[in-house]
Amino acid sequence: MAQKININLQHVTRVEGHGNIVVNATNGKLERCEWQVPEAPRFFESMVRGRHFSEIARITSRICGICSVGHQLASIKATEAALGISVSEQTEKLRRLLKHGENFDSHILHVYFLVAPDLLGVPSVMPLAESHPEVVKRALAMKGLGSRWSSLIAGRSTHPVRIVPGGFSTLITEVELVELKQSILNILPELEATAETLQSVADRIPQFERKTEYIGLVDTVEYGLYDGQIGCLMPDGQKTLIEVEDYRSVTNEWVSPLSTAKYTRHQMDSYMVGALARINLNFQQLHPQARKVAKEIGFSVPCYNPYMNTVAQFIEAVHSAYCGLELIDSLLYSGLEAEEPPLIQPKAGRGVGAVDVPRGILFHDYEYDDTGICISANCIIPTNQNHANIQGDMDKLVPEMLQANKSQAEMELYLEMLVRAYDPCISCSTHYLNVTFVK
Amino acid sequence: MRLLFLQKEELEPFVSRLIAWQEVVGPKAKKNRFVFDKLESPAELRLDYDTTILPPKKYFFQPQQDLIRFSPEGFTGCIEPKPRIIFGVHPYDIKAISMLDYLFSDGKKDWNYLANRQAATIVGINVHQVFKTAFFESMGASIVTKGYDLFLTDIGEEGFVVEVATDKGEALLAYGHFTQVTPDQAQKRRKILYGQSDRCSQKLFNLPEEVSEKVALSFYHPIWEEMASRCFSCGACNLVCPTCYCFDVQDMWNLDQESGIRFRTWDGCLTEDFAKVTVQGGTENFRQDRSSRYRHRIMRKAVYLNSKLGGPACVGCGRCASACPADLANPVPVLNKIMEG
Amino acid sequence: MKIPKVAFFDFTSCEGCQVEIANFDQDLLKLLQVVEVVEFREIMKETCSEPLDIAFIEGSFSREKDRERLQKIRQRANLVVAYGSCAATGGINALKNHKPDYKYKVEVYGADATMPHLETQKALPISAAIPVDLAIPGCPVNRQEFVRLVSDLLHGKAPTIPNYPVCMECKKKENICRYELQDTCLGVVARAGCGALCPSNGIPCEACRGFVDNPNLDSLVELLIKTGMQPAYAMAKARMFTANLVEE
Amino acid sequence: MNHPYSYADDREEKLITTEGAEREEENIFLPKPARVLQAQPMGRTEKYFRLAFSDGSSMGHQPGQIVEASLFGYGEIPLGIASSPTREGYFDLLIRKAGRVSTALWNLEIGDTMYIRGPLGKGFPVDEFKGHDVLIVAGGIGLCPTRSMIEYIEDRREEFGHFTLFFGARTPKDQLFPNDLARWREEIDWIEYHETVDQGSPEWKGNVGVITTLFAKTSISKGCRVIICGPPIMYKFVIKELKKLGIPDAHIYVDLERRMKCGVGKCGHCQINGLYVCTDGPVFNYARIKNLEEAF
Ligand SMILES: Cc1cc2nc3c(=O)[nH]c(=O)nc-3n(C[C@H](O)[C@H](O)[C@H](O)COP(=O)(O)OP(=O)(O)OC[C@H]3O[C@@H](n4cnc5c(N)ncnc54)[C@H](O)[C@@H]3O)c2cc1C
Ligand code: SF4
Ligand code: SF4
Ligand code: SF4
Repeated sequence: MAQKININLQHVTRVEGHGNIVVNATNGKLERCEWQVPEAPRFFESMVRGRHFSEIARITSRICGICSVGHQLASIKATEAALGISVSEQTEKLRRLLKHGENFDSHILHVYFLVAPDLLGVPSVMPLAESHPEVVKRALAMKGLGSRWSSLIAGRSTHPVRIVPGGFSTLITEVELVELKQSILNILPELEATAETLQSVADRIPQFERKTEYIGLVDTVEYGLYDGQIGCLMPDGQKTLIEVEDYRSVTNEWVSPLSTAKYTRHQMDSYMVGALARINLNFQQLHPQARKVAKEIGFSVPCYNPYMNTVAQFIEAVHSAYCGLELIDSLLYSGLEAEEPPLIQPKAGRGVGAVDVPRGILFHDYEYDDTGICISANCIIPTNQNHANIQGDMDKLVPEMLQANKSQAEMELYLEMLVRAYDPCISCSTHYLNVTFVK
Repeated sequence: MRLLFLQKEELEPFVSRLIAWQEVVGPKAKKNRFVFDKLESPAELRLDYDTTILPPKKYFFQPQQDLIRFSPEGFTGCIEPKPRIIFGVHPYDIKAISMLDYLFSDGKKDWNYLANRQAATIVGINVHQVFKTAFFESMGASIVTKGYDLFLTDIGEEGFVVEVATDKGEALLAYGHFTQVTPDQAQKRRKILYGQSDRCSQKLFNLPEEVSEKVALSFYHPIWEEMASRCFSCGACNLVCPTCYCFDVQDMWNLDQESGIRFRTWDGCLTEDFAKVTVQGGTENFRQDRSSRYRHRIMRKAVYLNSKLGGPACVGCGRCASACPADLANPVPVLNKIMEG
Repeated sequence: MKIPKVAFFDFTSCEGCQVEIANFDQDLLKLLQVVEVVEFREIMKETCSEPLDIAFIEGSFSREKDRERLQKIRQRANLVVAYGSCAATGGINALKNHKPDYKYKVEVYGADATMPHLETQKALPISAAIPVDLAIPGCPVNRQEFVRLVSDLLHGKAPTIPNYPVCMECKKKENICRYELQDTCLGVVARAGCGALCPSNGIPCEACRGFVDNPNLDSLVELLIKTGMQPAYAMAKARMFTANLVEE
Repeated sequence: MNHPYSYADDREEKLITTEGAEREEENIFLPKPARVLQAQPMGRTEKYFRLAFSDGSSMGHQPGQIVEASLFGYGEIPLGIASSPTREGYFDLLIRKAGRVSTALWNLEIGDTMYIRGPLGKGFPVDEFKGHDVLIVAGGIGLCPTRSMIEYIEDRREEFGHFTLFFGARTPKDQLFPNDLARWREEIDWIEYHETVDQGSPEWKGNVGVITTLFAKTSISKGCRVIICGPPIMYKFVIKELKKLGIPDAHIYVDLERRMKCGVGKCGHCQINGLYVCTDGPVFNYARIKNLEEAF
């Protein structure tokens, strides 16, 4: 069938930041297929230069308002590594608890506000308030818990204020921990209901597979989120572990004239980071309740369908809720010590911090002079690492769809859903170039 | 005067029973400072405190206090006093509370303050440790003879001599085990309360009346400009002062955009817009310069309110001196300098 | 009151202010009863071309090519509200402004810095491109304040943003002053309205809401030096969120 | 050193016990609803309102007293009462659109409700004016509080001597109370009226110039009692003229304007040195405040 496809989706909606999809095809022949990122460049690495170590996390937090907890944690860990600061077990536990809070919060935001409308066949959550009020109420209740969770520990969920090198500037109280625990317990039925909803719409998730490399943190303590080594999983199941300090050997950034973003590649042309990568890498470390939910929904690893990232996110949300409960119990059991962050003597040094934020592995790397002033910085954001993979998926998906004689509308929807599945956080734009496109 | 005795080890059970009965607030440690806060257990009470960051006025004249709640159906006032025992108030703060009592009942009575004040029972305590910038001795605020319901004097290992001043104070006695006071204990009390007159590190070299007279004439003294050039107009000195009571009134709608509140919040005469009015075609600020605002505060403490209060509106707690980030709110060096010149 | 149509737009920013709006929890439903959201790219696919009662704009104006989009929004909207510090003052994005253009490019892109498509201009407030009816500072915006100011707008009352320093709110919260703890703090010059969130949580204020009308910056520098800060750094300290407001 | 002050000694009884209901009755922040009977724009940014308390009570004020007027959600502002207590069953206000609250009040129409606290403050001490010639110097919006006195004099004409009124506006368009002005211009038997504008217009046939130029148009007796009300800069010049005429300071009354938040002497905003404009004023005897540095 002769067909002319001309897709030009400017500023894809329901994603964080701005991205465009451009596809041209005539008579089933693909002429152009691009994932473009026209976000304005922001230059964070330059902005932190010349600033004091106590300010760095507060500046780099502003890279992204959605995963600002993760940015601050990665940033603080890098600074601590550079200045040789170690933190107490309690601080580490609280940070892990906080990390679960962010993971839960962000995944709920993505699953309910950004992806659910596609699965329920509406343009956004707004009409859902009429057609599916119970779903919206549930979404808001869960989102509410997510932001309260981080706020209780870190003072605020967007650009937290209590995370400082060496610990917390103000500690959550035991009373608040109990309150948090109760709130999580209250939300468990909502998670179950979400699992059911997800199961009922599972057939609307497109079937598409592309084998790629998966990269994420692999931790000995728990499912890789807060800490660990860089794990790289090849489609053949071969898994390598690389030290965080050597992150550059993994990310290998390069500038593509095709896109405004810096691309990354490791062992293959592209790799994927995020929930699907983590779950492929660490499935066995998931909380048993999360594995149970995975089984119920029919999710199993290895999974090569990028659309399933959303499902992986939901499974992680369940994981974080249960791990959160366990961490709270363990903190309450040992009792909260009234700790003050240590007084820090600046010294010259360099440090790297990695955290697996909701959208994938994140690296912050700083060098300080002996007065504690930052002299160089590098931040590699998950979404950057996914751009090449999104392009790779599109390159395989579009011809397949052309082959299957999909209509332009269907193609548009599937392409948008593909981008959304990655939950790209385009505003994390430290590395963006500003390319003028040839029309 | 009715005096009783409370043994040291009887303090905790006394406070415990009070807590079980009513809300009790008292000085608690906050890092290296102290604050009046709700006591959960008597162990939190720190009667050896030097001073608190905010004075107890916050319980009567809250930092933010609703005045009116309105809705399409109508409006109601919000005088909602809550019974409360304020345990461990220093003499200078007691004196300051008496001043506010007077100022809020002078002319038209402000029941939004007075009702809270009436609902409170005040238990005084002598000053253990003198705050680093305090000068209450110079302000005649080291001794109070009224303004409290009970007054405890810590006479050392033995315990406290307790003065019962009012019926409200009397009502507390049922919650503790009090004994008769011995002449020896009463004598110790006198010594501690009246016998110590040189504990503050800061002093005014003149009597407040003399200060008031001379400062009143120093409107154009160069010191105002000198001090105020570094002032941030941050109002911290106003807010921490136990005798400052200026406020702003604002209205706000609730989420439904129909109902809402009219409330008052603490304001400070050092802030830039305090005396600013909107006039035809713009604004006019009656105290435009930092120095005029700085002067206004010191004058208000040392001069302006004297006729109403019968003395200066400063009790020498020293809070402003320590709260000022630029280290220039302390009235003592300013007043002394004016007196010298 | 007729239910106003509102839309959200974003420019150079972290989108944290939008997230703060999503964090209203159940109150969001109450808000949706008093305003109709017709466009919000981050969470909605719907777009509309009708006139708007209020356009909320997040993010800085940092590329000339965004001007046209902004002008279009201005044409459609009865009121334009720049919300969040990026939109209100340029915010954190402006931290690059005082660095020579070539310098930040080289720092981030190394050898690629000469590529022609690296054009960006200074990060400026939205008001540098189009007239703005209200600018709400905050990084991110304070939800309560946001609602309050917008509620004033809806009632035709000019919104009030405090013109006193954060210290006022900090004292009301009975915090120990950072300076008493041998730390530094910009609360003395920063515009209040946040409820002194940072000092209340044990960290210094960084003036994310910008300054009061007449900040005593000379006194600030003197004070910072007194705390032991290097003079050069003391001068730069106040520039974190307010680079567009502090002269070189 | 024992404390030398007696501040609380005789004043402590003021803190009497009053229970809930009474307190609510005495709640100084609770306004009373008043209905708008007439509303008429005047000048360029002003609007005239005639109001009556919804409960039928009367204002019971002195000329020169003020009210706090509000609309819930918008806030509250001080306004001079523009009508005389001798005219019962209503009271008049004139509102200039200046900011948040005044604009919201300005928008009210007949039948709407305004919320009023008052009367507040001290008005003109009418008894001290009785039996004397009276001069009122009103600039711009300063005409509204003095209008209460003008009406009072009209209604009790026999109690006062010769009555002169100077009114200055920026331009002819800024003149207020056009009906009153028309009457005053014509009915010269009880009022000697002089007017001026800072800037004339082609239609304007009257005097052009600052308000002090009106002094040349008439003679003012030495025993005259004077009221001045207008923008801050006006006071200095008018007082200078009065000095030239040999009028003692104690016979001059000024009506002052300051920021106000409570109107009952608590909030501190209107303080001039030791005085509160809202309770000690807004009308002050010039002799009493002329040495207060912050008054002018
Ligand atoms: C004694 C007295 C009598 C007055 N009589 C009249 C009158 O008869 N008619 C009239 O139109 N205006 C009168 N005014 C001025 C009127 O009060 C102000 O125009 C009004 O307060 C401006 O408030 P706003 O909310 O509209 O302005 P905004 O600029 O929004 O002011 C915010 C708040 O600041 C305070 N404020 C600002 N300007 C003034 C001011 N000039 N005076 C007092 N408080 C102020 C108020 O509390 C006000 O609510 C009088 C003022 C005083 C002090
Ligand atoms: S002026 Fe200063 S010393 Fe005096 S009472 Fe107020 S805070 Fe205390
Ligand atoms: S505390 Fe100090 S800096 Fe702040 S207003 Fe008072 S005098 Fe000025
Ligand atoms: S901590 Fe900062 S905001 Fe608070 S009083 Fe001190 S300087 Fe002001």
